[in-house]
Amino acid sequence: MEAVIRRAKELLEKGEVKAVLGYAQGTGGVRRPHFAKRPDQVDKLVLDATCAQNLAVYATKHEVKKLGKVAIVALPGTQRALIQLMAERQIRDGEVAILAVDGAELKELDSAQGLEEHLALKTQALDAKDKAKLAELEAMSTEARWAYWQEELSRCMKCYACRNSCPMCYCEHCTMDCNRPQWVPVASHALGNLEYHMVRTMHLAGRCLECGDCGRACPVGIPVHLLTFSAEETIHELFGQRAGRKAKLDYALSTFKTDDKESFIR
Amino acid sequence: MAEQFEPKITAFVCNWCTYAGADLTGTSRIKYQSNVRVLRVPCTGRIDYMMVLKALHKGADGIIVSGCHPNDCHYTSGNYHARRRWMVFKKMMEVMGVDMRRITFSWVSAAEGARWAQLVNEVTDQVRALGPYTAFRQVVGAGVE
Amino acid sequence: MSRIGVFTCHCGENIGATVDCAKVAEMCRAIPGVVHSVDYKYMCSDPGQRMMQEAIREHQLDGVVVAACSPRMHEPTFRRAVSGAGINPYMCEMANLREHCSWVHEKGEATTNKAADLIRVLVEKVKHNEPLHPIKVPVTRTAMVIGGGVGGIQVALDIANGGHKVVLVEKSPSIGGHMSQLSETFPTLDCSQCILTPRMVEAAQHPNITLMTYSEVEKVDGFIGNFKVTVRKKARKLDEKLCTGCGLCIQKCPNKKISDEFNEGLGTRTAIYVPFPQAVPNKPVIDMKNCTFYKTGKCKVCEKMCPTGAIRFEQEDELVTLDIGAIVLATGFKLMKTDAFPEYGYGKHKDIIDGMQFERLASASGPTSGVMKRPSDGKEPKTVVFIACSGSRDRAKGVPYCSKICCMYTAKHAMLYKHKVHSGKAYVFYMDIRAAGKDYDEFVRRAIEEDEVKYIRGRVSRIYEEDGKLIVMGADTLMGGEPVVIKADMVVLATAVQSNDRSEELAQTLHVSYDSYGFFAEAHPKLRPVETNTAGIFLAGACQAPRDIPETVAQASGAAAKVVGLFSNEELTREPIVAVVNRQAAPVYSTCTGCFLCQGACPYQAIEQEEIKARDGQILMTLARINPGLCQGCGTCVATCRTKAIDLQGFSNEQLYAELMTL
Amino acid sequence: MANTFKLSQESLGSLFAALRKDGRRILAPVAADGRVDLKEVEAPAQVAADYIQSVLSAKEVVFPKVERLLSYTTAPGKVDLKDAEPNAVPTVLFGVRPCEAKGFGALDAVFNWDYRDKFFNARIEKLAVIGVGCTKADESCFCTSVGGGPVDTAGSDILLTPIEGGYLVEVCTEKGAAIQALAPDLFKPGSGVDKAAIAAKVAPAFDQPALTAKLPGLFENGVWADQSLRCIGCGACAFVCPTCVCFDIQEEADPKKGERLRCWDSCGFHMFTLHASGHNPREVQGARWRQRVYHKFSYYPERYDRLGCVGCGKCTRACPVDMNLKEHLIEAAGVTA
Repeated sequence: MEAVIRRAKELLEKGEVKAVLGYAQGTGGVRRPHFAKRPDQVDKLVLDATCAQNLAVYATKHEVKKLGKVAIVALPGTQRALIQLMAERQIRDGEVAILAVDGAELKELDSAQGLEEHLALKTQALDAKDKAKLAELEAMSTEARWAYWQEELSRCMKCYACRNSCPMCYCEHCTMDCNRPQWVPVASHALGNLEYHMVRTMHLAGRCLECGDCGRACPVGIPVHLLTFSAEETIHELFGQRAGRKAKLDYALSTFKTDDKESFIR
Repeated sequence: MAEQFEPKITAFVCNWCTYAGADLTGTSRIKYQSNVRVLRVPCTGRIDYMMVLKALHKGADGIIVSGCHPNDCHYTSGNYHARRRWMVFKKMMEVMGVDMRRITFSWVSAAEGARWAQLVNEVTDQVRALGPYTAFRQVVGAGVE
Repeated sequence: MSRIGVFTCHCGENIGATVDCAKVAEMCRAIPGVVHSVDYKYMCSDPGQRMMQEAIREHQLDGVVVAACSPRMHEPTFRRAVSGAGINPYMCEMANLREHCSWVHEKGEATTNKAADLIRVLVEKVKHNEPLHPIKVPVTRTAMVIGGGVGGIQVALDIANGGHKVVLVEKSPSIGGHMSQLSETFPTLDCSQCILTPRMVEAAQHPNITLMTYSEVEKVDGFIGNFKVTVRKKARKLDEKLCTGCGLCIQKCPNKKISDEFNEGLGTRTAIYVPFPQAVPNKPVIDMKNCTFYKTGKCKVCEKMCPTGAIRFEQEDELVTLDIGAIVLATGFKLMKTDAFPEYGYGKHKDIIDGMQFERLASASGPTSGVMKRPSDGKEPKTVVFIACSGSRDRAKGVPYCSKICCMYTAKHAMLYKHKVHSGKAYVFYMDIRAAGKDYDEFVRRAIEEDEVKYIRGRVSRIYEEDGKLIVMGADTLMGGEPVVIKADMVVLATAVQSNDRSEELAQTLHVSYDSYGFFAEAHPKLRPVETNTAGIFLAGACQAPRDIPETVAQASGAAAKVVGLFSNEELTREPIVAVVNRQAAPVYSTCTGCFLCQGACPYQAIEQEEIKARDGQILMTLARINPGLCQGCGTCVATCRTKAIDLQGFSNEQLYAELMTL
Repeated sequence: MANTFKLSQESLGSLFAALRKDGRRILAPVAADGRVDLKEVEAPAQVAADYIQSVLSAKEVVFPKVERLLSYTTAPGKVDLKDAEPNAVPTVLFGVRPCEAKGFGALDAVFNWDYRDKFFNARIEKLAVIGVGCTKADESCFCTSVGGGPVDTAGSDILLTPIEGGYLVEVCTEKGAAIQALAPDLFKPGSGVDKAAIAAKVAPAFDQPALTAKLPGLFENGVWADQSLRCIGCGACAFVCPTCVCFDIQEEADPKKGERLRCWDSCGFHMFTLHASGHNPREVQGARWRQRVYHKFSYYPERYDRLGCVGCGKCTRACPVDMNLKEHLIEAAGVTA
């Protein structure tokens, strides 16, 4: 924590970055993203177990890009997002300074290569609670799963908090906003919600960093992260690939192997 | 006697293998049930999963997605890409609780006229036995005041 | 509002007997946007087509659905017909009432309804059709052939004789390739050099052929008809124009003990050298790694000796960029080395050699002038064991495929040996004899029957040295696996044919696919064997898979025919069924995010980067662009694109959505 | 017209029964899965006892997230158009907070401004609000800064204020009186309760009239861009807001039929003001955030002579990145133009 603050101050004082993006104390004890643009704004930075948001979501924002080089306090999910964004050419190698935080360890990285090497040392596992919930869903009958998601999604109002909180949902014109043709209905009715979440899942399959921010962002508590987690795990099981690991694009759905194994195609 | 339920089957097929195979079914005068409506695309690689979702939206009780056997793609690898996409799509649909007995993926080559007829008949019979896909149909129109 | 005409064909009884065509025509009149709907006995007949054309004019139709047979049958016919009446051919779609309806269903209301459904779907599609125009791509009528072996030479000559310019690029100092190393060739036993050398000279002298030896392809941009190829001309350290090829420099070079690549390490050469006497061009190169001057800064004997002052120690590699319309890959193969065989001593026994080394031993121009001498002590080998399938068809060696040429050349080797050492004994260990080819099996029979080569069906498990002999431990599977031990003087391994060094790298440079063994992949294994899936790049010879000379030459002529065909027009015309990335007015530009996830999905490397620049030249964004010259229209990228930035003409999102909404 | 009574906790059940007997559904805050949502209830026991705010506002009752305006079918040569009739169910909204109750007024201002919206009016006419005053508040609340209060009666047909063993009842409107008339015996005379003592303490945070007065001068101020730097541009704030009223009209059709739908929309979305030309007058999130604040605190007062914010703090609680409206308004109020 102290190390992060010290370094953040230094970076700002030396003018190496225009802002440091980290976490600060928010309303009622929650943690919020915090942009420190001046050394005196650094003191607000907080780093503890309640910090969770994936800050990489800001790396592609026009408003943030305009600031110039930004240093980002990067928890593991943010690290994975940043490397994936580089692989998908949304940020340039070296465009952001990365203050990689893993537990008590702080490591400063400024290249995709360095980030890749750093990530190669890390393992990635789903939260036990999410794992259990996925297993529970898997154990349900098809009808029960359908009923479960219909019930959950009935609360969805397409506020797009899940989409906008996701660092990989950087598309300026989301497919939801593409209207020639309007594949997915705009309206937040049952079909619109179902198709939206199906498409969101498919779009993140092979690109989901399993940070869980989409689920955290949902104001009405729909566990939408389970959908993308399941898709990402499927990709890993089937093809051995994982998003957020490689500086060079390694997207499971734009490659193939001639011996990809399935058992359902007749 | 109650009228027999006639399922609505939508098929997405590639131009070079399955469509040509279905042409051969015709040229060979092999009969099959008439429930299926075929949509032709150049390659299975072109088949966006949105198309499958829209077919369900429009009340399809069963869906066939079919193209060239692996290694036979007219475009060399469109079907390989499609296969991966289907593998992930299928899992996503299962997680969502969609009844995947209603969606059949297959490879039918331009030489397999008889196989096309057999496939259509099998799918039609299976889906007829399952009955209308009410679970999905109920979603359409729901949530509007 | 669209003005669509629907023309329902009876196809005689073919449709008419099962589908109530008149009723279908009537049902179609009720579809919004359909202003004209008729049925007719034979729509594809002249009167049928004329009727359609008249209707188009009379009703000012802007779209047509022909409900008849399969579009795979008559789509071109009807598209031509509608364009004859002044509307764009791509405004015509066909509903398949015959193959997909009348021929496969029983007569009845359901079948008639299905026919109407099929038409309805396509009427909605046509409403979203857009006029499309054939894509014209200009063609630079100069070909590049990469690889100057027999395949490359043949391609170059065929194209050049077809009247087009060819640049023949060879990485080594001379053209000729492996064939120039061979002694005699199966199944005729004619001298390899004797048949090849005239071809080499012909290529060198052909007015349409430019030779670029000692050169390598560095970079390839562009697409069919319009490649920009950058070639690195490696420095020969010699002014080729001044050099007369007199050879004085070679004679006087003090550094004579360099292992000779052309002789597969069985002979030596100097630091300034030509690979072999018949080399084309007959101009030496300085081997910088071994040249005394480059090592010590002193010597320059060659420079002093050269009568024309052609030596250029300061010469550097040169990069040349060429405009090329088509490329033929003929980069050949390499043989697996003997050191890949632990069971045969890791290549440490000098008298265990590979097939190419045997060629050099047997060659009149080789290090022994064609006299059979074994490498270790120069003695005549009395017993020679040939082992076929050394490495080939062996998963453990990573080569599950058959190397194809070894059965034949092993028979040839055994035969040549017997011809040179009449009293000698030749044994061949083999797995199967694969001698399919004109006069091939007869050739093998001759080796066995006339030259008394002993063929043993079985594998050799181990070879070791004992008292100056190589003990070959084998088994004869035709004798129930009985052990066979042969004390040999020399062993020749018919090692596996492998893809050439750096073939993957070259494939990546050219954006062509390759298999897991590094062989270049053909566009279609049966129907497009000399094309790659990158339009405008073709294949000849063993760079695609193991091949012998006649096959290589045949494929070379095939590839040349493809190139000449491509060059027969100034422009290339392609069907406009291609993908496009949407473009919009500033500041939106496109829904493309520039993630380039689509790039990997394209089987044709047709997706390029395009920089969107502001007026001041600042790059605003880098977006995807589909090269219409390369795109084949499969649409895989379309389904991959998250923001629907890519669409496929002729099968667009709007069209397919409209079709689906009709169901 | 506030008439004051007392209602015991026990008799609340009877009131529910009476309302249901009268053919009204009762919607009330219900706690489940760590959230409080408005749901239909039958008995007071189902109602969340101790909560500050539900996640969503009650506006959905009168302004559903997706609402059919018309539908049509096509036949050869003709289109059969059908106006949708709102399915307005007599409803009692029980237990909502005074801030939320007040929110209906802000909706009414828009839906009955220059045009009487058939759908909204059909629903609100059949709606009665029984608010329950707040005895607790949190950091996000700022009703007292926007002219409201934890036990404010505005917007409620009946306002209940919790007291020992039951509620202080204020019957505020004729609709409230009608409810009272359904079970008059339950309403016992009562008065003399010090509401202020019971009410949650929500200290005024900023001077709203002063803020409203200075906003026009702050339009180009950098404060909006600064505050919104962490905004991710989702619509959570707008969708949970009791007063956000923006909607989008969508047509869903196939060749045979179609319908026109009214759907919630949000000025926070970048597509909201995107022109067909590609030009976007609110190109950056700062402009969109400013719009949100101005609409509520400048344009609303200017056009409807009331505020477009009730200080409920739902937006703050729903925001994935903790955009705290109160905090931001305090900051804006403190900015020197």
